[in-house]
Amino acid sequence: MDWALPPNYSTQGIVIDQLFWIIFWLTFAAFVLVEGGILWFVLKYRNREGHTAHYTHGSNKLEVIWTVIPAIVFAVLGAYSAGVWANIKNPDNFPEDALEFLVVGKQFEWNITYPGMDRQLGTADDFIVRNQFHMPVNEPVIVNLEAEDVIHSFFIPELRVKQDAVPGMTIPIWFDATTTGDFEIACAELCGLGHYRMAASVTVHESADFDAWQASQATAQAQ
Amino acid sequence: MAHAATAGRAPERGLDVYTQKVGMWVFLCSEVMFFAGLIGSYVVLRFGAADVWAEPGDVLAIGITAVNTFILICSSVTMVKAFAAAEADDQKGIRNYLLATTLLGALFLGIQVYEYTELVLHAEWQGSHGFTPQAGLYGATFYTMTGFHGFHVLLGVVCLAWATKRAYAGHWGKDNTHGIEVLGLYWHFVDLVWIILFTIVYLI
Amino acid sequence: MSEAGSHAADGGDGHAHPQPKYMLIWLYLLILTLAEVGVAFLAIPKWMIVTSLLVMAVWKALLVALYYMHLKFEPNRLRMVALAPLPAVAIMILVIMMEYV
Amino acid sequence: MATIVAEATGQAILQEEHEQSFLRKYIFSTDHKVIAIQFLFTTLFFLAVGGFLAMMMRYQIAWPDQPIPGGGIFPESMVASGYILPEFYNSLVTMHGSIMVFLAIMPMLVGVYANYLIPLQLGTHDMAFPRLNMYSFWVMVPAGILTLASFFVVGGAAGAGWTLYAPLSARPDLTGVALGQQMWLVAIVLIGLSSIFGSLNYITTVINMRAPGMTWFRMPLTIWALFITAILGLLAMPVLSAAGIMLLFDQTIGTSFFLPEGGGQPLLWQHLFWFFGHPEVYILILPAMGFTSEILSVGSRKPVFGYKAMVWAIIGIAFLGFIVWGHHMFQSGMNPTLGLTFTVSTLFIAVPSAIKTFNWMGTMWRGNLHFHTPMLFAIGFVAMFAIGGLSGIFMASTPVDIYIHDTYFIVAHIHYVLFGGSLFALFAAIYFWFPKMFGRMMNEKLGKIHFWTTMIFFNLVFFPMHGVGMVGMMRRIYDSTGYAHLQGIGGTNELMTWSAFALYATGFLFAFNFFWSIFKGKKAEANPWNATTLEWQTPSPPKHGNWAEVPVVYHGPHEYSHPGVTDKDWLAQNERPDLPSPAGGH
Repeated sequence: MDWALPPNYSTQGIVIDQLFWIIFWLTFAAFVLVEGGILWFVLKYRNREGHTAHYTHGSNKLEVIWTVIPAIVFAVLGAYSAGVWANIKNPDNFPEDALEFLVVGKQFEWNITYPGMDRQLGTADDFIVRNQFHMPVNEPVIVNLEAEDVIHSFFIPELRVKQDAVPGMTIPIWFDATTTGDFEIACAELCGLGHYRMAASVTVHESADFDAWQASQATAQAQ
Repeated sequence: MAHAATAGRAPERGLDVYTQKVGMWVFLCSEVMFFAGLIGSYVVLRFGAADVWAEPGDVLAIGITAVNTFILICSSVTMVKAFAAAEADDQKGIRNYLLATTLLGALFLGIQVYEYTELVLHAEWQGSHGFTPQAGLYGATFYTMTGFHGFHVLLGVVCLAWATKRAYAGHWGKDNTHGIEVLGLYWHFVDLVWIILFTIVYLI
Repeated sequence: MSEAGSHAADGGDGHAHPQPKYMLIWLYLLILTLAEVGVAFLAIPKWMIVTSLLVMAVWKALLVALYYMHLKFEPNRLRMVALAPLPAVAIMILVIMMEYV
Repeated sequence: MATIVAEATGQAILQEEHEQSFLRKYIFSTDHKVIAIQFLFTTLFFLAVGGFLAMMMRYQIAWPDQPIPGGGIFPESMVASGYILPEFYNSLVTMHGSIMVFLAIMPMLVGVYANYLIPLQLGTHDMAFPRLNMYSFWVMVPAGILTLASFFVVGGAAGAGWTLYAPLSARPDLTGVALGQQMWLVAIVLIGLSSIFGSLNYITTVINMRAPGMTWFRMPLTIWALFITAILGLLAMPVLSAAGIMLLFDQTIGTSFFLPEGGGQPLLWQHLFWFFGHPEVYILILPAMGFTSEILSVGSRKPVFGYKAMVWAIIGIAFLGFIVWGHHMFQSGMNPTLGLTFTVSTLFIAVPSAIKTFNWMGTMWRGNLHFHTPMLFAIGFVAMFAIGGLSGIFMASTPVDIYIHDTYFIVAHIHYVLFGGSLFALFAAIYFWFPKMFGRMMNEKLGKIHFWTTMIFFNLVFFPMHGVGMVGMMRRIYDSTGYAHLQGIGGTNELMTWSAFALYATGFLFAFNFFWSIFKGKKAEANPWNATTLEWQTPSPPKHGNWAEVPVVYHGPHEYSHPGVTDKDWLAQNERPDLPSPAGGH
């Protein structure tokens, strides 16, 4: 049994995982406090000979304490999350000169438009490959997500990427990969009967290898 | 009166308003949310795609719907007059004003049906003949909003017809005004929704 | 239960509220409707038309609610019930419109 | 004067009972207690149906490569040569969610208990609008029939998820489901109508028909919770109805509200759905919180700790509940700036839930705890709801949500809240109010076995889901074996499925206890739990009209172990006018 986050290979993922574990330990402490408290009370205050209940309607001091402490914790957590979120998803904070791709989801495949050797989308040397996403390592990429028919969700677990692709919208996201290797794109939003098999491969190359791969694809498609 | 020494036996004050009226207002709250769903969608869709809406008067006929607005406003005034008559125990007034309200409501519906027929059969929109619910967002939102309003008018007319029938049986009077007031609240609400719809659908 | 009885049990309605001048309100509504139709075709910038139309529509709606629906003469507690959904409506529409900002 | 009228009414209603035909008395009854029991039987049936759908899903998830035993009894359009088809699996996912939310949990919380308890706990004869109350049940019946029938029409039942995201739900050509989806939408509009009728009744009754002396801050917390829930339902359900009607038009008459080809906005559906959907989440949990507060107080023989804080927490949740819906849409393509706003509001809505949890613990603290079955389930609720609440914090933090959104982590969270939360509290409520409803006690021994087995198997089913969610298993997938990153979770999935079967089996234990006790259970006294609220101060079951004489209330709702009472450890709301007692918390 393997109940862990998969290994992370992206810079965004470092912060996401960090935040995950911060919340994990916070909630674990609260979990122990609450469940332990319940167990303790259940044992200590169980009905038995000669035991009576203490008559009280509560304590305003305690109410204030357990309102204010969670509120502060949540405020700090919210502020921290907001900053991380803006760095990841707000297009104003996207890296400049990132390599751009167009990914179009349709039932039940991902069509990836590559920028070609000129690193520009919308030019003559663009080419489309079905269900294979290749990207260079250690370089931010921007994926413009679109969908043809229904809503899909572009999910790469090891790169901590997830974003819905919505028909009628183009949604840009950015991410990077810090290692070369093979990963998977999965669809995370129910999109019909083939939802479970709407997978595509991700291949992360060294920069030079990526260029070579693009060149080989371009020639292959030209023929 | 065993407990006469305690704070009396009347139920808690609540709103100081009789239960049927509270119930109607609570119901109207849910109606507000229903129309908010429809009108809100219209506002959002129109805001997001400004170019698929016609200028006022191009497709929808303003003149006839302005007359219809006038009819509905008149029916509101006859409705309050019926309530005033009930409070004054004026049986003739109750009968006449309720009947007038029913007929004005029915007239509104008749004109709306005529308007729909004209639109579907004769209007020109985006180069095609006939303006139908399938005519893009414009047609879809128009027919949905005005259609559900019309459905509410229809329900109101049915209830008004029933109230009028009871008026002829002498049911309403100084001691029995609640039914008319509560029905009136619904009717004015329907009028109020039309005031909003007329402005944002036909004139903007 | 007799209707008279129900009155007493419900704590009464306080029939004393004044009868507003219904016909005067009707005249207001009529004039505002005509003004609306007129404004819609004025040759002024669209935003001015839209703003003035919305103002007039809200004005008319308020007249109906306050006088015909008697909110002006009701206790505050009932007015609270009547106004309860409006914040929800405002939040819903404004937030969804944020999608286009 | 008012007194005389009220008493006359009571007697008139009592007499009326003997003059009614069977049909008026048990089928088309306007008595809130009969309607509540009608809702109870109906919703228990749908709970069993919804659970059965889940069992089929669990089988498919654990053993995707094996034919399902007994699959032959299903039509070929659902199970072909023994294998569940992917499109049928989508219907299972969709209908499990829809049935559990709309036909089981929600009507069980409000249809059953708001109906049963509001007039009884407030000391009134019936609802404000008894006939409307009857309609609210009879409008739900066709909705239930449509929902069940939709499995057997061409194309099968709706398969776009219970959230019905357009365009998948709006375009039959992409799912093969046309009629089934439309029947679902008609059913949802009917359920909306039923819920609005109910809410309207509950709100009006609470506002205007409380017994003398029953001031706002003497209302039991159950009533507070049900009252606020009714407000949420009243304001949220119509928006779903409006959205559902627009979706129905997209499906049937060719409009394009949510279809981008015609200029529509798929995200508009999500906004409208979740504008309803998040208040709905609180509709599903607030009444459960109310039951728990009350039962914990009864079982601990102590007043509810921080009564007023509990009330304000409920009200706070209701207000905030309308401004957090966007947290379901963080990854939906929504404007990222909205994401920020919704993160903050979402984290703040956790505060009142934390307050409530601590107050429940405060209620048990220094109490005199009696572990009868309702008390066990109420404690179970607090323990499980805490886990569900804590796992929610992961999703509220937007960056973490990027990874866990649409994974089984979410499924774990929602089941800890809905099953560990709402359903545990409902079991507590059923055991607790059963004697009042049927005049007999449920069997304690079976009840305790039911509690412990439910507790164990529930956690074995749903706790590991956090794990598979962390691994990255997506929601609603028919077969996870094709993915490299999901290779290690097969064993966990099998464990969860076996536990799910066991959990479902405990349901039959409960059903047996329930039906057996109706006929053979020990006769119940008027007040078997020595509780203080008004419903226990009238016979079990109460007569038509509830009271020959309307009770007068002198005390707050949860006065246990009051030092001024020496002969017993509880003080009913309508006794001892001479004793001073605080209205709520200090």
